[in-house]
Amino acid sequence: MQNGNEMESFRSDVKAWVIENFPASLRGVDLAGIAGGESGAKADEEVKVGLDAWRQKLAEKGWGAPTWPVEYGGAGLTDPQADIIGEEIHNAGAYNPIPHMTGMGVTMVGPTLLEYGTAEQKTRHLKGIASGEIRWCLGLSEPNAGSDLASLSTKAQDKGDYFALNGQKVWTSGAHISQWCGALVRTDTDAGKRDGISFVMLPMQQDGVETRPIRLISGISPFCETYFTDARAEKGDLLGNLNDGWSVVKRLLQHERQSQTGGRGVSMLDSEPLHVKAQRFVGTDDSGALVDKDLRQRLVRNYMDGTAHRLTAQRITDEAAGRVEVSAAASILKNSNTRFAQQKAELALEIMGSQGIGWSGEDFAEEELGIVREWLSGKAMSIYGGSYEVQNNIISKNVLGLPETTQKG
Amino acid sequence: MQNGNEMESFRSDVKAWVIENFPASLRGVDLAGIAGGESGAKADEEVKVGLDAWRQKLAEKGWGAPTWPVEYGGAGLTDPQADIIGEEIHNAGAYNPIPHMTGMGVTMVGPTLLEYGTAEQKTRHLKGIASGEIRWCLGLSEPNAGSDLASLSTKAQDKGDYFALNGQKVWTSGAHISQWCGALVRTDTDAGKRDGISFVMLPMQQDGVETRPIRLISGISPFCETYFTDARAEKGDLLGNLNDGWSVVKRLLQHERQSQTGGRGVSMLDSEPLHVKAQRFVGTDDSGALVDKDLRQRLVRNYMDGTAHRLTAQRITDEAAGRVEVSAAASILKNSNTRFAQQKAELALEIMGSQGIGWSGEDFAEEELGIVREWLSGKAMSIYGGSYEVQNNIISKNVLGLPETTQKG
Amino acid sequence: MAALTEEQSILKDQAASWVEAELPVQKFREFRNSNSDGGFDPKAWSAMVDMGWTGILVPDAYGGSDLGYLTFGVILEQLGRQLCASPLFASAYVGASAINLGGSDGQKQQWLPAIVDGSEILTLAVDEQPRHQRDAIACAASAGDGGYVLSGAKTFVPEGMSATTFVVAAKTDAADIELFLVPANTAGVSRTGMATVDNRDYARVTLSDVALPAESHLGALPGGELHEHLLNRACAGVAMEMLGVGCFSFEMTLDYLKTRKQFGKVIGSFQALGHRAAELYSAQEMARSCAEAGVIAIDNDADDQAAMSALSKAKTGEFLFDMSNQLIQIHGGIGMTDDYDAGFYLKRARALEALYGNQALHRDRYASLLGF
Amino acid sequence: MAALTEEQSILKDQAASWVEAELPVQKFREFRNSNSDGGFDPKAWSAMVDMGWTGILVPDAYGGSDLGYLTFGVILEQLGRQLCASPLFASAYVGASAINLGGSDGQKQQWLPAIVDGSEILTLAVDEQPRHQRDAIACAASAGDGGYVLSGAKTFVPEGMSATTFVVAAKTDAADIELFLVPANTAGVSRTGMATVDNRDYARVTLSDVALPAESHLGALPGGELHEHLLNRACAGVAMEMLGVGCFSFEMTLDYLKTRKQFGKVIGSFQALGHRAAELYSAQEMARSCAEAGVIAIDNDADDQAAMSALSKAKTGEFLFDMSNQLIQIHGGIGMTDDYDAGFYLKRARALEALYGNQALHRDRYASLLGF
Repeated sequence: MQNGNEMESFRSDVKAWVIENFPASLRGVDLAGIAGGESGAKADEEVKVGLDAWRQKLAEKGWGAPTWPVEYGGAGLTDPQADIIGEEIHNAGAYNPIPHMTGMGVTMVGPTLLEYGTAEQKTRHLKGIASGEIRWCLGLSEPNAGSDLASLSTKAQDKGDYFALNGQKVWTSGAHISQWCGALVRTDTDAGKRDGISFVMLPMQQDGVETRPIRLISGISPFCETYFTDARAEKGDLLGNLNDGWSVVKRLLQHERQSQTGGRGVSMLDSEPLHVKAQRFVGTDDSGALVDKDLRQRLVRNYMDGTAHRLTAQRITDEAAGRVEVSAAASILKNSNTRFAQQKAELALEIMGSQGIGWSGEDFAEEELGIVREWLSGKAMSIYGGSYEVQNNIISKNVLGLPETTQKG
Repeated sequence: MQNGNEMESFRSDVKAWVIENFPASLRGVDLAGIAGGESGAKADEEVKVGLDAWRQKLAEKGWGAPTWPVEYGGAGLTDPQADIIGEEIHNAGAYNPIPHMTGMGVTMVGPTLLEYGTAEQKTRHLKGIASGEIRWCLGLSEPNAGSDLASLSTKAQDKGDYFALNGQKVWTSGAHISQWCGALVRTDTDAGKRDGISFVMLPMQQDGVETRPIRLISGISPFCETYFTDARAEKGDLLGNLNDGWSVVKRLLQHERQSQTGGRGVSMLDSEPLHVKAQRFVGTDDSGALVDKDLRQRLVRNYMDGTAHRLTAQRITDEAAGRVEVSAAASILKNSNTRFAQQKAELALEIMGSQGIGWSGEDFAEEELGIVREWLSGKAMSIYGGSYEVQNNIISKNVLGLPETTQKG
Repeated sequence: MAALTEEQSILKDQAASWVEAELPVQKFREFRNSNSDGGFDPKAWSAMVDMGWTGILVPDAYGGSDLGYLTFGVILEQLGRQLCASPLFASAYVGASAINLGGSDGQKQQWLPAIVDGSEILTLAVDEQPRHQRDAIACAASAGDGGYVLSGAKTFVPEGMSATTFVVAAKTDAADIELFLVPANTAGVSRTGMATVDNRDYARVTLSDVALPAESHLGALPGGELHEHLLNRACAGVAMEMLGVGCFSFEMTLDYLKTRKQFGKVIGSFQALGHRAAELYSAQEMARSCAEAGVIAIDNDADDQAAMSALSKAKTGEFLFDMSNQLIQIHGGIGMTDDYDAGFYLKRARALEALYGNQALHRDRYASLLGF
Repeated sequence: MAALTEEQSILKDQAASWVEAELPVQKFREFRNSNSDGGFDPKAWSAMVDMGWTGILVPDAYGGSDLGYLTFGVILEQLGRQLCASPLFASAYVGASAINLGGSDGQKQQWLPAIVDGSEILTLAVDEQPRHQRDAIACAASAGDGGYVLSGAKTFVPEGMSATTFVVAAKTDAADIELFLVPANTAGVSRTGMATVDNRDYARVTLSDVALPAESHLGALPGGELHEHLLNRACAGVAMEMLGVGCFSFEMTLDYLKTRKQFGKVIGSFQALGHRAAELYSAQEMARSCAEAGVIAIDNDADDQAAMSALSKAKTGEFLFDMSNQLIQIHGGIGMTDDYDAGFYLKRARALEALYGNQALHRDRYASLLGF
């Protein structure tokens, strides 16, 4: 790690660059929604032009994926330096759209490619991700698989140069707007459940691929059902060894868990601290305390849970010795973050009273409607990316060394 | 069921009788402690004489076990009538010592004898219980058995007229002061775990029986380790069929669960409602509400839990159709009562602040020390008589029809 | 559940089978998909009238059956199970209660038969803020011209677009809360629909110098007392509906636990889920006891009916909150999709939680009523 | 745990192995069985002095090592693991903090070396009621005769029978809270021991017209500020001890889950218990972060040190409450017996919970400090 002075000077350079380069036209715009390809997000021409210019500037610096090697479109920086970039972009009221613009690219596919990919694969795929130009989705879950990922049945048949894929995936995030897909497929039907699986990459714009958005309870459709009918994946786009896809996907899911352990995103829930919202909706007594003491008590518990989570995430990062292995820590942090965030959304709803059951129309502020939608979307946090229960299994078995669940009891 | 008028006239008869017969010398005395044989309970001569006279009067009416047949020392009354007797004794500030004086006799052994016993066994054993003269203990659990009762290893060898018992029991409540014991023993070592078990009754005052009180965290010793060394149980005291003891004990445990679903007992925790204690220790604001709002919120939740439990117990009794089978309801009620009562004890402790960590001495009122001891003893509620976890297994399997726990997940 | 008389049992069974056959949640989905602004199916509503449900709280003399609150509650529970949308609760439960408690003989004669035959749809207009507070009434009723003039605004009025007459809580010149019957077509009354997560009919209602005759005032009880009694009844009724929403959610979840397989086993065989189901079942049984105790206390005119009403709303709220979250969690991905019904139950759960005061409000009330 | 310097790490490892070897919980049991009225093992105490623990918060100039609060906290955590009884916390942590914060150069010169060499045992005497409330001080300090006269009574004074000098919080004539150093042998001071569940040394202390010289007053900071700062430090220290109690309870439980068999399997293989262990482990990690953040905030003289102190006491309290109950529950019958150590941990847990304010008090403080 660099020493303090170097880091401070790095920080001030970053800060200056961001202030100089972030286009004024993008200030205050919900870039997360636009970059994420959300159906509701609107962008006028000026914003589109500004966003593309800003993306290019970031890409030139390698700041779409700052820790990746320069040769693959990154900036070859350390994790603390990457954190500083994130913080200074945030502090300047700016936003780095690249991770969002690439779907699963920056957070999951890229790191896994760096580890498992051949030099040729890295050269071919990573730059498009780091620059924010290529959006990736992942075809992992299948109907009737859920948490039991390994029971998948999508088949990839060896056709010489390429594999022909047939089967159905669900919960493919952003499949309808992605250019590439990383898919877990069965390449040996005779092998055991976790053997005989491979990980292939394939372009989405081809005849054999069809996507159908799934409408969620929140009213949005970020996920698709994806159908493969003789879809073509080149042999050169097999990631990792044939029939060793389970190792690849395990690593991929670790990256997913890490990316879900509480990173900051733009959220309507954060547009105003809960206690300020409560002061507005509920009112305060002479001492300045909320009049609804029952709510206040649950609010302070939630604040404490949030702080405990953040402190723990920070502590685990700080622990040089790494006593708790990364994946284990990630399971704890995913659950603590999920609990905190879901509780927070419920509290926001409660604070707003009937205003918290608004769905549309002028009776409800945009922020209020956003919170309701986020409350609903957020129920998925404890389901996707390793459910709450699966994380507890992992902690129980991998961290605590307890045996697998047995009969009876 | 009798009609309302008959019941009211029965009630006023009971009331008059109790007021006339309850000795003045017993008023305000902790009869539960004395009747239960608690080591700390003291009784002077006058109390002893009064208690014995009162016991005899109750026994003559058959009110030690009012629902048992008259020929076995009961009064042949209905459950509602028995409830009325209990209520009127309570309302008069009196106390029925007989159930406590018989250890497990009235609540568990008697009802099981009525169901499984031969006429000869009933005649021989029940009157001594109903009159409060014979105290019973139960030898069920063993070291290394715990919730897994059926893995017991105490052996009963067939010696012609009698069985010779060898082995060790634990958690035998009041074994050191009991005259009789009902013991679960292995009579066929080749049979399956739950087969080859029998239920025998044996006198405790014999050479082959040794008891050693277990000191608990609360400082009291209501339980013993009980050692059998060629202890003698007559063949005529085999309850139920040979090797069919598991049926007997299952029924016995149902009676136990029912007796633990929230019956009133004398408790220091009840000497003052929690909110009154809180008003005394914590203080109130101008509106009369407790100043510690966080405590108040948890107090009201506990009150609501207690009321919900009582309403549910009542509702299940009222349900003529008995939609929920008795044993299932008992599992729910045992857990709800346990949760409520343990929470209540914790709240009492919290309310008292450091006064709630008193152990002895003049710095602490008798009531305060009693609450601390009850808080500690009460931790057993979720362990004995079918642990919290075992009750949840029963609900999950027997009530909800979910399959037994399986591998993985 | 609570012991019912034969008559009550028959009504309950009739309601259960009718709701399942005629108004299953699928109907609610069709209704939602039609993009209608709240409201209800007029055919279903007239069937309810025909079955006599609108008269359950109405004395025989006015054309009802006077079967009481437990009976009505049992019907609300059945409706809750399938998320039925109808003005039954607003009009025949809350509205009829208002007239019963606060109406003169003449007012009863005028309104009760019309509630029973469905020609009038009443609803209580009380809230002016998004968070329910019983006494936070700014709507003003000034005496004048042998009658009253009402001015103010109400929000989240249930069945507000369907109602023919509002029961409006307003403050008099003497700062007392009094209730007034305000026909929706009175000059100065306007309303707009509100689009909520649970697709029920809610409205904002504005009252601008609405002139009312003297007989619009419900004066048989002092207004504050009437207001309290009415809201206690309303809460106990909502609790019964919430019970139905929660019980059906539990049953959906239990079914799923028994049929959904993961890792080669039905997921209900995983002990952590089995125990969770056991806890939810226990909570359901406690909630049922409290909900039923709420309506029974009203039927018995019990001394503690205010506390029991608070208990019923708070404890069913607690159960339904946990149950609706576990409904989604245990169903996993499928529970997140709009094609599955789970989301409807979650949304309805939160809407009912907010109606007439949430858990926190009722815990506070309960403690205050018990004196601490 | 938090990143430690090399010196801190060495001290921590030394403390861990010394406590396990020299003061395991078995020693606490022997001490309890000896029926001694609180107090401590003088040999163990002088070993702590020799290891330099009494000087961790004391500047070099006064004979200490000035290693700070995190370092001291790490030692308290180790002591907490084995329920060690000693005046280390009362004297060398709270007492030394009082002198550091509120003492003049002369007072520092007089008291700090004596704390370091163990010849003086200080303790804070603040509570007058069984429930801790920072400002509920009735003990009066009247100015007079070039000094002060103190009158009042203190209760639950930790290490109150062993202390040689009390740091007494009293209200001046101007109703300010100020702290005074009161040697236990001053005329008018009397004390009696209190027998508590956790067999620690607590005392009631009575002050009857205790005449003190002017230099008994700790005046380097305004008294109210000193009082606040001192109690914030005390809470963060207790949190570290509670962390140790909780972590050892967790480890005992985890061992039991791995070795105890029921139904032919180790009980840790039952998923409901495996998940419970996972939840407790997560809670332990959160508690550790909060406890360490409390002492680190003091070392950094952070702006939010008051809030972090409240957080540390509240969150370790929450973990320890659940953990101590599960310690008994998961051990089952054996956990209920006095022969097993689990009960000691449960009892100590509740004693520490009450000390310097329980979870509720610190949640309230936290919310107030955050402005709501």
